[in-house]
Amino acid sequence: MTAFSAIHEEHESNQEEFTPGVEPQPTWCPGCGDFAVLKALKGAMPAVGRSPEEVLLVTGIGCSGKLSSYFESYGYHSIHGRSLPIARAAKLANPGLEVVAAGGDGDGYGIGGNHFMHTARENHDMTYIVFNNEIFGLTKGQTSPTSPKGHKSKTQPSGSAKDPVRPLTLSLASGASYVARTAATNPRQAQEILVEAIEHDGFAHIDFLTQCPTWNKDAKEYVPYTDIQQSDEYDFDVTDRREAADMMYEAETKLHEGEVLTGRFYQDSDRPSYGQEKRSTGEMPQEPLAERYYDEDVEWERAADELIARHT
Amino acid sequence: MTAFSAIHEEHESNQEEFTPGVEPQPTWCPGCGDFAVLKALKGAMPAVGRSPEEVLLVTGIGCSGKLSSYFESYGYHSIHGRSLPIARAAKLANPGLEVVAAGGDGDGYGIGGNHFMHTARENHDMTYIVFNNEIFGLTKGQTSPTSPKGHKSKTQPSGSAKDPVRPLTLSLASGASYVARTAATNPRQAQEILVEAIEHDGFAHIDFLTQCPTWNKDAKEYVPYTDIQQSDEYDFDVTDRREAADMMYEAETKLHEGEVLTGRFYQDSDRPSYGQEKRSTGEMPQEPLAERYYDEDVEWERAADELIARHT
Amino acid sequence: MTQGGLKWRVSGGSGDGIDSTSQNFAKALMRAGLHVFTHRHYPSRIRGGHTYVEVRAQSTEVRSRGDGFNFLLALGDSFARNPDDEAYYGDEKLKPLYEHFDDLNEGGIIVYDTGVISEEEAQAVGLDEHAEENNWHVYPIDLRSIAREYGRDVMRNTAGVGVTAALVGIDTSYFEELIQEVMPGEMAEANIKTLQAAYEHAQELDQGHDIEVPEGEHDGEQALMSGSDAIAYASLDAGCRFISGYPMTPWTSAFTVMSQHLPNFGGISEQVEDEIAAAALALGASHAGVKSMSGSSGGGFALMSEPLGLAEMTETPVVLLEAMRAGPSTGMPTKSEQADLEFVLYTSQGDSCRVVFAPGNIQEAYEQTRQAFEYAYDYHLPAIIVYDQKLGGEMRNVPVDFFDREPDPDPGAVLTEDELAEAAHDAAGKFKRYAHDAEDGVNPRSVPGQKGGRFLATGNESMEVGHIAESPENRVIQMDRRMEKLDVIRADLDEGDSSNQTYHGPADAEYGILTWGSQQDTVFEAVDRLEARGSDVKALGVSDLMPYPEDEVRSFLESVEECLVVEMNATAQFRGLTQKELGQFGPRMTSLLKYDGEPFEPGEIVDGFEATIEDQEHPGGNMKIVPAAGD
Amino acid sequence: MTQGGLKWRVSGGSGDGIDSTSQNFAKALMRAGLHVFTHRHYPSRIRGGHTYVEVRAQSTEVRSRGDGFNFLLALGDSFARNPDDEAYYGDEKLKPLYEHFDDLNEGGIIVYDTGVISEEEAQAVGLDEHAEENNWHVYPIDLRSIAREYGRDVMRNTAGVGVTAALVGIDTSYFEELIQEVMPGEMAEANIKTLQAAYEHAQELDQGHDIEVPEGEHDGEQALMSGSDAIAYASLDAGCRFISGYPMTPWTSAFTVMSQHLPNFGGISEQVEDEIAAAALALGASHAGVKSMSGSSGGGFALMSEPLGLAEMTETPVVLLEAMRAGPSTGMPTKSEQADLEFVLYTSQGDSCRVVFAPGNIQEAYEQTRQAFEYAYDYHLPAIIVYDQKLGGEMRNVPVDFFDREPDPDPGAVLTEDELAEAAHDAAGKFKRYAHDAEDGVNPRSVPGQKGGRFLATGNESMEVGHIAESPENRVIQMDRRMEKLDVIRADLDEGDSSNQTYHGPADAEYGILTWGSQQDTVFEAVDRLEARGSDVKALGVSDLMPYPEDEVRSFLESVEECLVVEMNATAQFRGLTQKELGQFGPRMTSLLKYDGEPFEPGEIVDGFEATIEDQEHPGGNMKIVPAAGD
Ligand SMILES: Cc1ncc(C[n+]2csc(CCOP(=O)(O)OP(=O)(O)O)c2C)c(N)n1
Ligand SMILES: Cc1ncc(C[n+]2csc(CCOP(=O)(O)OP(=O)(O)O)c2C)c(N)n1
Ligand code: SF4
Ligand code: SF4
Ligand SMILES: [Mg+2]
Ligand SMILES: [Mg+2]
Repeated sequence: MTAFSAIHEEHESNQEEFTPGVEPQPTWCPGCGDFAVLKALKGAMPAVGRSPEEVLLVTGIGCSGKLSSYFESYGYHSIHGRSLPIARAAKLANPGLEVVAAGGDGDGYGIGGNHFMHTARENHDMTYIVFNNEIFGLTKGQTSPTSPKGHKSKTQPSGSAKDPVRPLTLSLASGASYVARTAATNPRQAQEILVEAIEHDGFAHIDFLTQCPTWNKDAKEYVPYTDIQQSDEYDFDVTDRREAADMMYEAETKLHEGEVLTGRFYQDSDRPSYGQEKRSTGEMPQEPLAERYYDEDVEWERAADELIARHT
Repeated sequence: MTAFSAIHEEHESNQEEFTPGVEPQPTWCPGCGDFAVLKALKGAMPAVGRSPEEVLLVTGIGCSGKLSSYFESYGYHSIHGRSLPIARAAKLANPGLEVVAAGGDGDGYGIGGNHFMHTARENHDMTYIVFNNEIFGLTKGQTSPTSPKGHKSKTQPSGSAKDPVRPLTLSLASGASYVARTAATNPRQAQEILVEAIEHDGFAHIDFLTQCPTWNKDAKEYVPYTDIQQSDEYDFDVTDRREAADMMYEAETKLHEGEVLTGRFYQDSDRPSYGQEKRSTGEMPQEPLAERYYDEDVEWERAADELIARHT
Repeated sequence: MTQGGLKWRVSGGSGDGIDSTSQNFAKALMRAGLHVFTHRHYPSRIRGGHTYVEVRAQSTEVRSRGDGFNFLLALGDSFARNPDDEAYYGDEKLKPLYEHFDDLNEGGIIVYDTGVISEEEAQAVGLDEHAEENNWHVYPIDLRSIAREYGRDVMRNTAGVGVTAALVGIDTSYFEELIQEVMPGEMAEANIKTLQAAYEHAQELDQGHDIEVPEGEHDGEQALMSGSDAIAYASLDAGCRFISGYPMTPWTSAFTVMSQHLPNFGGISEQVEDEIAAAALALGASHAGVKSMSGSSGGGFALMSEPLGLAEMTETPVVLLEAMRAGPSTGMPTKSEQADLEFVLYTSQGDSCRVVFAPGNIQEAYEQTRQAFEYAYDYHLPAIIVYDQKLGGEMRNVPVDFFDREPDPDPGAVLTEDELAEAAHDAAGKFKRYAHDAEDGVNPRSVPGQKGGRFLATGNESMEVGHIAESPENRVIQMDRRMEKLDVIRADLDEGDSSNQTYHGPADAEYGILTWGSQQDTVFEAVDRLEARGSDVKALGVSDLMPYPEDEVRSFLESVEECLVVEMNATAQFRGLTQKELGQFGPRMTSLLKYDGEPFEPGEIVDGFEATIEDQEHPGGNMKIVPAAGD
Repeated sequence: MTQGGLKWRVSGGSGDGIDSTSQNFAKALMRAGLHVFTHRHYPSRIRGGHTYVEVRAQSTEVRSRGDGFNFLLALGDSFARNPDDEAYYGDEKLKPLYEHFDDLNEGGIIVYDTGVISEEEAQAVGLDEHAEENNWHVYPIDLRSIAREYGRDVMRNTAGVGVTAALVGIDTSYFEELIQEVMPGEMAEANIKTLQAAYEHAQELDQGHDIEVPEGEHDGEQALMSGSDAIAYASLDAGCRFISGYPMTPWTSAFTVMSQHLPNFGGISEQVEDEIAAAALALGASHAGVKSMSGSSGGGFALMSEPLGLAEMTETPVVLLEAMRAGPSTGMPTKSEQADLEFVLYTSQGDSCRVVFAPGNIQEAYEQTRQAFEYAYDYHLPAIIVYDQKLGGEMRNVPVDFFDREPDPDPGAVLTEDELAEAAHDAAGKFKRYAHDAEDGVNPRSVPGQKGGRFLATGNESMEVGHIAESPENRVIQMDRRMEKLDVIRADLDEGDSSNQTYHGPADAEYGILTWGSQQDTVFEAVDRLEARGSDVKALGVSDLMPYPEDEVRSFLESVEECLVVEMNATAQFRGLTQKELGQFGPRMTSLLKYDGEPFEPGEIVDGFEATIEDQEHPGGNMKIVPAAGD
């Protein structure tokens, strides 16, 4: 008996289920890359056999953060930069949930950078999608941590003096066990990568290049992409950390030169997820913690029995 | 004429000058590695020709943060994890200052991780010393982000389930242009590295291994160190990003296996510092901004003259 | 001419150029000699969302957006999508028309663009019935065709302005002049042609309304300013040359103005990784001798809590802006509210030692921002300007000569190296930056790089040279010294020629209205109306929140029988603060609250006053009344 | 026997085992039938710093540490270094002796270890003069030699306990028993030998003092508990199975207890990267169905401001602890203060909607922590326990059967899948988690993974199913609904059998003392003394801070002529809150404040009362008096 019968139920789900029936119209601008993320996620969930009520989608604040408004599932539209700590705790509380976190490049690599680093390090079993449009969309077009050097904006009128963040390199250095980049212009690949990421047992990070036609017309993500797995030019072992690091560095550098390299950059399927680690040290119960509150058979431990004796 | 005559004044300074004359006794425990950082810094400053009043030492909170109490200079003992943003702004305000930031592994890689990443990315011209004792010292011995996996503490009674942060790798991935590791057990090297770091024009990060005999008796930093520049076993080009990355990864991995590799890991002398970048785009005045307030000849711009016309 | 002058609202999709159109419209009327006031509605979406701007214009000073409006230029939303998906939000395209039916005054005018909204569509949303019921004068005009004929489709907003000019009698020359100033030649020409064609078209129409723009004349040249502009310009004039921030609505406006101009003023602007860093950088730059500021809104300011406390303890001067929006949490990010009062006063652990001002209008925003820098740098504490979406975004005409001020290069209580040589040091030559016996609680500080000024700034309690200390005796002396600064500042504020509190209405009135911050001028307009109707009432708009103007408010409350406290939040925070500070008068105060995201209209305050103080029934609308305490 | 029982202070270097020694000492006395109370002094350093612990023991309930102490066991600091460097801090080694001269009562006892502090050194710091002046009885004893003879040097603390037992008449069997329980055989043996040898040595001495431990007997078995223990155990009993945190003094104590035991209670503890994450994790786990908590102190709690507001808006239940220490900023991190009251009530943007309790003693800490979980989970809001260094760290005996409670597995207002099937959904099957017409303002929630429960939780204002909304009408309904919960909780608290407010003294007394949180029992002890001296006074200790117990406090204030408000901060925050909430009574209240890092002693309150209410002169000491408002 489970109190959460949506979880792991036999169920043929389909894309429509993940579209809100009575929905708010997406308020994204026409041509916004964010639509592509929504579509890819709607396609990926049925492909991995999950139904809306076993998915928890936690988003940050930004145009990207509105994803949870337009995707039908349990949703938590949180605060700027904090989707990861909320999401990872939900996963610890109920490992049966399919937990996805999502937000923008400002949200994830700017204000939320520390959580990104530490969540990757801990290898929580979840998927993290960063809508990388190299701009602050929702606040109307300021320089973001991924904006290329020299990028002009209202707050950086003479052009940014900062080298952009290297999200893939940083992800690997932090400890993510699955790292990929895809692009809104590449819907088929995007959905495939999302499927892999969701199925991956560990922290899967997807840097999702999304164009922002409203504030970042010149961004290089508009140009055609190259799939590094498909291209003959790039031959590297996605499970080899060093080769992956080189490939990432190259992709990050080339992005601002106008060449968009996408695909899988790193995958380590052997590293145990944080939940596994914690269960193995006895720091986490074997059964989903959330179930405990609905299980009449649980004997609730009492301080009086377990702990008072040491004070007498 | 300068209002800050301590800066760049001809001056033969010496180690004693950096020792508070009427000082609070260091409250560090006997045998604490923090004493070695203090000593190395006291040695390095005269070596680079700086006097106490042109140095601004900004520290975080921790046993390490007390450094500014025992080092004689201008000091700012700030809050936990925030030494970097305070320090880098002071450098922008008055580039003539020698700005050093310092704090613990919790301070710098835990709560302050995001500032570390972004300060490195921006390549501010300053020195950042992290006292890495793999423990929270001041709060009495909890697991820190550099504590090895399996490390037991009061808050992690069954042993940490987390892989530790890789501070060198992260530093490089973020964009630091000088990265070194030294150890309290290696005072000569420590001072040399500090001298180089201070002289480096850009963000210089030193992971300083400091033992904490009170809370972290088993830490591997006690074992003898190897200087990678001295050892025949390690031959790599410290200016080559890839080779540096490999060397760092190896040093980080070996540390928890009991082999302490120290020395210079990366140096990029060509990358312009943030100040240089900002001055080149015209986003920062050529003269130290702080001088302006003491210069009677400055014509102060008025909104009435420059900006009101656009509103009429 | 109807009593309120022109209250013109232009509505359309947020990509339809509403902003520039309305701004030029307001500027033209200002140049024509009128007093103007704008109000902008911000939808929380980027583009394609329905939005509007109001411009109120009259021959005398305008204090608020007024009640409702009397002229609607409905452009329709030409960016609306998914016309089928009406279920949730209704038809986006038509919203710029029908969503405004509720607030358009009796006898008002509607012009709508039949090039976007067909007459059938307009009927379908009930235009006819509403028009009849409210005696509206409706002019369906194909603005798009006019625009297309003389320029391009997008110039239909210009066509709308032309029609407006014809209908309410504005000389088009002001618009033409402005068009020429802001646009390149060819585009300007096309726009002017469109304007004129539309003007002529509308002149031909059968006009049945009685709304007309009045004549006006200004004493001197006027500038059209927003609160955010005023705050930014005051900061520049106050000698601020460093700002650090992270974007957040509505604080972004002031931050953007500063960022755009600081380099030309020889200063530095930094957009950083988060608001904790933003505040910390401002402290770092200030510590190193530069007059510095930062700021944010709501959640961003929450992240500044810890560095704010550090500024208090280390006595690092800094000016912070807090631009309120409707909370809690993300709330309604583009809506107005005054619910961050207690948050701004008390956030950060320990007893607060900060200066907090809430300016009542654009001029006060300028004055008090300058004061904030003075107090911050003279007394070494954080000074906060708390304002809101309303004050930051609304524009009014301000005489240009108001801004003709001396800039302030004074770094405040700072010593020169010569003075440092004479100052108190400990036995080893460390400067007593935190000496116990400071006059007025402030020790002039040294700045890193100065000879003879070495000290330690620390967030811990500290001794005179800055070393960490826990002795109870030292603690009490240092706490008392720091807190004394607030008493001295209060005395200084009380002694000045002019008070930051603003009075309105007859001094001997029987009843009072108390308010704070951005609602002030709206309350004053309400007081005028109440007086005109025979009520005996006066008002006080409070700006000083910390240190609180105890004497002034006490005198005001003592002088009235009963007092209505007007504020935009749900828990009567300012009334609570007043009760806290005065320890009495609860039974004399009744609260009129609003927290639906929209500022008060003067008519609502009139109704609220009548419903409570004059004991009539509930005023209706989204207001809440909290009766007097202790009753 | 002197009136106050035994007030024993053991002082030494913080590596000298003071902690375990004093804890065993207290436990032994408790087992012997006495009531005990401990107070620990924390220097802000790790080791080698001078520190002390006090144990007060008497036959009746002990309410506070009392005034001063009557027995000093000065071990001397055997970890002291740099004996030459006396300039700043004096001689560390001798501080455990001479720093205690000020507070040792007339007629008190001093035992010092001549193995560390020579008799010459003791003379040099003035022991003789002080002893003579104060009629102290001094026993210089070479504890180190005794320890060395029967065990090892470090057992000199055990020797000190043996001497104490002999001097004040405690049966050593209680100590022996404890030693055997906590130490392995050989070490226990050596300690017991040392204890006995020291005991015998002291029995031989010529004893001139009149301090003796009284007889006592408990009704039932007692447990020696700290406030932090009580809070942690209450959380476990309340069904909390998730904690996330980041260390910070003094919150770390409760966090550590939880972390050590949660795995054995089937739960999860997470030490994370910072306090923003800590709070966010607690929300995530709670949203997913687990009763969760987090917490911090001062600056760490400041970082929780933004997630705290998110909990209010999304109505995510969570319990947060805030363990106060002396601020602002890092302040005096190991010292007590009550200056975070306003901070905790109001931090985070927008109107506050949270429950805040400040327990008055260890039992209340247990009770109110359980209540916090109940209200948080029944009403879907954050509930905060605000306490301090004092309450968290002090230990008292509590009857074991006090803890004999049922655990609470109830997840609060949550629906089962069966109930969800019947619940309100929108047309597309989304659950109306935020329905407008909720009873008491609360909609029972669904939990992710449940069938039929899909909804969106958002920090934006939202519609019934959670979609972001900005309509003014929806806004007002949702705000009113959320705020209603506080009214309902207040009513619920008022209706209960027992109040969280604690009364002491005769109901019809002429004067009152009002206090809050951890000062309560000290105030009660002062009231007893005042009564004994003939004053007509009663006291009220307030725990409910939000929603505020308006009726109770109003009645109390109405019932007295004048009232002293006692609290540990510089700006009279609780008195301000009371004035804010009641809007009157300012003229009836006088504040007695202390903010030097040390809690009030009962004698100080007696003096303060006499100096103010009974109009005598200033009480002296580090206290501040703020006269009544409106006077
Ligand atoms: C603490 C905080 N700071 C700032 C903001 C304002 N804000 C909202 S979204 C955003 C950045 C948006 O950029 P990004 O994360 O890249 O998302 P995008 O809109 O581009 O998808 C900012 C700064 C906020 N909501 N909270
Ligand atoms: C915001 C905040 N959180 C927590 C603390 C408590 N705290 C002080 S120092 C410290 C960690 C110390 O570890 P580390 O940074 O490694 O420094 P060390 O003492 O080891 O030198 C913590 C958690 C604090 N002062 N501020
Ligand atoms: S502003 Fe940019 S990112 Fe945001 S919705 Fe529009 S196009 Fe997309
Ligand atoms: S606790 Fe550890 S880090 Fe801190 S002073 Fe002692 S030895 Fe050094
Ligand atoms: Mg973005
Ligand atoms: Mg450390």
